[in-house]
Amino acid sequence: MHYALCLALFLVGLYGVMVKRNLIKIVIGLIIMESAVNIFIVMIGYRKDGIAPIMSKVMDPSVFLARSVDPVPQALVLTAIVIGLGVTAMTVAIALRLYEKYGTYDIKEIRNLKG
Amino acid sequence: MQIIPLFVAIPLGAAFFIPMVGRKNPRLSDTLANFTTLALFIMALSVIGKATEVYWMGGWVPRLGIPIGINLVLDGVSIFMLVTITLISFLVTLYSIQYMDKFTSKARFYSLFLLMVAGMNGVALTGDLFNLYVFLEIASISSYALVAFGGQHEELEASFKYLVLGSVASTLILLGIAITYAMTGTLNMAQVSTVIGGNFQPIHLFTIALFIAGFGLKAALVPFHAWLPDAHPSAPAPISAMLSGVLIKTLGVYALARVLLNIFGMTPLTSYMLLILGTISMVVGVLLCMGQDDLKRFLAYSSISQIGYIVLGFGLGTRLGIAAALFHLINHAVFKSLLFLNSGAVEYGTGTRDLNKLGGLKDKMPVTTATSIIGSMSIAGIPPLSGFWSKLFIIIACVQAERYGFAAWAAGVSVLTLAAYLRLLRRTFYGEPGEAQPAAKEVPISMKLSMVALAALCVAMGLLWMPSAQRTFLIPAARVLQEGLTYASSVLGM
Amino acid sequence: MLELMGLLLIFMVIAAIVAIETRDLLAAVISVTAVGFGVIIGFFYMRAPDVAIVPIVVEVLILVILIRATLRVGLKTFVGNRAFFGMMVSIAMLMVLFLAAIRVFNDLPAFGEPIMTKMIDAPSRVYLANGLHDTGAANIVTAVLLDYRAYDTLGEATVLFASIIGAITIIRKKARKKPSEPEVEEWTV
Amino acid sequence: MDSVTKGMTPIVQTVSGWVKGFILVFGIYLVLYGHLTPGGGFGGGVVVAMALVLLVLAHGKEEGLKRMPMHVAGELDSVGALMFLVIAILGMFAGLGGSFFNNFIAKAYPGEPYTLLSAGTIPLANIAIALKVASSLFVVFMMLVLLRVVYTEPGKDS
Repeated sequence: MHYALCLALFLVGLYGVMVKRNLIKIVIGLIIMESAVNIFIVMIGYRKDGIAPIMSKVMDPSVFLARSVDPVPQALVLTAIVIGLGVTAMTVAIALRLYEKYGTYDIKEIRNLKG
Repeated sequence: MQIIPLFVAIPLGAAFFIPMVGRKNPRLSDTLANFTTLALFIMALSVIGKATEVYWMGGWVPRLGIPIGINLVLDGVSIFMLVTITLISFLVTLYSIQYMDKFTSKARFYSLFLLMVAGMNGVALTGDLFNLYVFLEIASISSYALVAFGGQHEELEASFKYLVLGSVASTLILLGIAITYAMTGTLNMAQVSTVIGGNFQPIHLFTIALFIAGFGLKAALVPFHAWLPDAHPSAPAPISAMLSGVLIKTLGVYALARVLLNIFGMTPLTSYMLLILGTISMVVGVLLCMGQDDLKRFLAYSSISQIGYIVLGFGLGTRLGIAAALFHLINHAVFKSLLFLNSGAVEYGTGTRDLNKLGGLKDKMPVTTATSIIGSMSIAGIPPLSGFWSKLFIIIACVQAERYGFAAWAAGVSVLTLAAYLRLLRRTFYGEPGEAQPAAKEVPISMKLSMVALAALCVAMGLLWMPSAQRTFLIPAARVLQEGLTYASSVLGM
Repeated sequence: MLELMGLLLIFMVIAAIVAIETRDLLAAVISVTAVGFGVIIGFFYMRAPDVAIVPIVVEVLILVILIRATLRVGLKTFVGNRAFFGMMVSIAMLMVLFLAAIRVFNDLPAFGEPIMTKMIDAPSRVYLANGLHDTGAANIVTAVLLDYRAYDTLGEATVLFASIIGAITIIRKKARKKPSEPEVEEWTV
Repeated sequence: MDSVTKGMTPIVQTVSGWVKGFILVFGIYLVLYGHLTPGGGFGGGVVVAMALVLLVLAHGKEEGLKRMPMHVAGELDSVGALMFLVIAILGMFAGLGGSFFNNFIAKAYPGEPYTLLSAGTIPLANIAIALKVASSLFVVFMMLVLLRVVYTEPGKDS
């Protein structure tokens, strides 16, 4: 159920990328796809009634092992977020330059190349 | 072996360093970049023939058989890919010294270029799924920027298209990796492979489909090829050579082969899927390439077709098929980068790459003409050039695996390729002098050097199929992929 | 309490649909930020405080960038979709993907029971049990990020570096020159 | 957009002057104690970058660029990345059997847990990453947000 909703979010983003004609909408679609994957990754590491994977002096290590959520997905998602930021920055840079050249964000008017 | 991480660390260090010093001193960045790629090439040559070696990052060796760190695996295929990547990147940086004088910000060009090389080396070496994704993104992001390097209308447009499709591909791959982690609890390729153990549930097929779509987009296999004919021609010529020559192969074909063959294990279904995808790419690519008027678009479509051959060879799954596919991979890297560098030389000498305006260049540009003929004949499969041997062995492998239909397609496409390239040569170098012919001039020395070196390799590469070279270079690589699931035990040492 | 997470996801899907379908620019950009903040709330809910700090700032930055990218050029509304036929094909494809995925997602471990609780030799268990002793970092996420999997983090820093250099390169005003001209170095801002 | 080049009203400028110090200190705290509490190089780095962004927004582009010129930010970006790489490479030389990203300090001198110096190279790596992330985000902000986008007519293309 939860995973299916996550996938729905992913597909909404993919729909935006595939169908929309506006460059900014395509960027928005990409951001939504990335958000969906990020939350999916953290969800697969979540443990019901878990605690954050940070040790403290008062905690018994075995209790910590039995209750903490999975730390690996959290490390992965941090990497994925920064990668997503890099991709977004670059996409917007190209979109801005395209605007300078064509005076529009509409992909139909930009289409010079045959594809 | 301490040399293994240096394949990534050296280009990264150079890429971080060059923008700091190259700003004031452009010639220093030329020297540094060429020295770096040359060093990498020598390092890659020095590891040929070594036995499989696993390097655990940070000294985190497996504890009680559980891989807790990230590992780099230097096995036959990795060595093969490293040699291909570093060879082409060295010759391309040599070519760039004078070609890139047409553009500003040369230091940043080299920085992005070396980041791309570091990313590809990282992909070739890694033994960890998420790490594969990270280095794939390094290589992809720098290639998006390099495609837009010229800053003109078409470059930006092609780069945007490439970026959007490339990001969709990366996200699909990341989703596939996340599902794999959710099912197996680990990211280490060897451990994933042992946990799955060839025991497929529907969700594994779904994951495989995600990986095929993602890596297929990166490799520009036919239903996913829309970005390639825009992106590869728009980039500066050295970058086109890198993209068509090695990038699509490392990020697409190699990564796909690793994931499908070494992690999930080849099944009849995946094998058939690869065969079909390969054949469609082969046929559609060559048909589309015949109608092109732009020299570089022609070459780009032809790349799709040749990638089809490689995927077809992998799809067969036999030792001969995989070895022939790898052989074709390195051959294609050499002659396609040669042809793209030639197209850059034509553009440099005449200022256009429109085939309707070219023609009769053979007297004005003798070196470019001679090297182009060698490259074209090699890709078209004329004996005794390298392309002939690799195509021949792919066809033989098809016959041996009793896939006669695919063998016929491969042979037919190779005839069409020959026709297309003969026409290309006539329209560019022979025939009536075009309107761009009078002003044409031969290119400077560094560009000539790198084209001649690649042409010589085209001739010499056929020797790789000689028994002794085959034993040390091709067969170990093919064995790793063909013996699929033994990868896990050789990495984890069980 | 898992229902809360479900509600949050439903909210995010709705916000995403609004972001994609609305014709008003500002509404679209704000809705996509709402999706982003949904992700952040999800991170806090799922005990990932480490991860939640970075996207707060990243979301704000993306919001500002997008608003500038569009308002700056005085463009307030969007025009429609690609051709009708292509749109229908895309929707059909996505529906097939969705139905296939729903079928196979039953194989995943249930939400709230990560695989490491069942897999006895999952690396995560090693990190949780020995992380403090091995690395000296009490924050196990940092231990994974900067010690066990530090190589990934190097890659991540490199991605950021590549995208910055790439964006600077793309933004520069003058890209071509004659081979004989000397190198010009400019920062566009 | 006048406010971008000239800055905002004196009220905003005064308040942001007080606040930015706190933000900066908070960012540095996140970086240094990243191995003990939530935070770390990335979280801390973005917070430090936001302090700089606040400066630019309140006092205007000119003032901001005077404090932190673009080419300096670009060079700090490279320095941060190089520092991280050097920390990784130093691990290869530390003693016998060293390897890339070896946490050589923590292995040679294990510190008292839950203190600043407990985690060897991790705080150093956090500092390098924070430097890199802060300067990167500052460059992105200046470039994409303050860039003047003007549509050039066809034919006048440079």
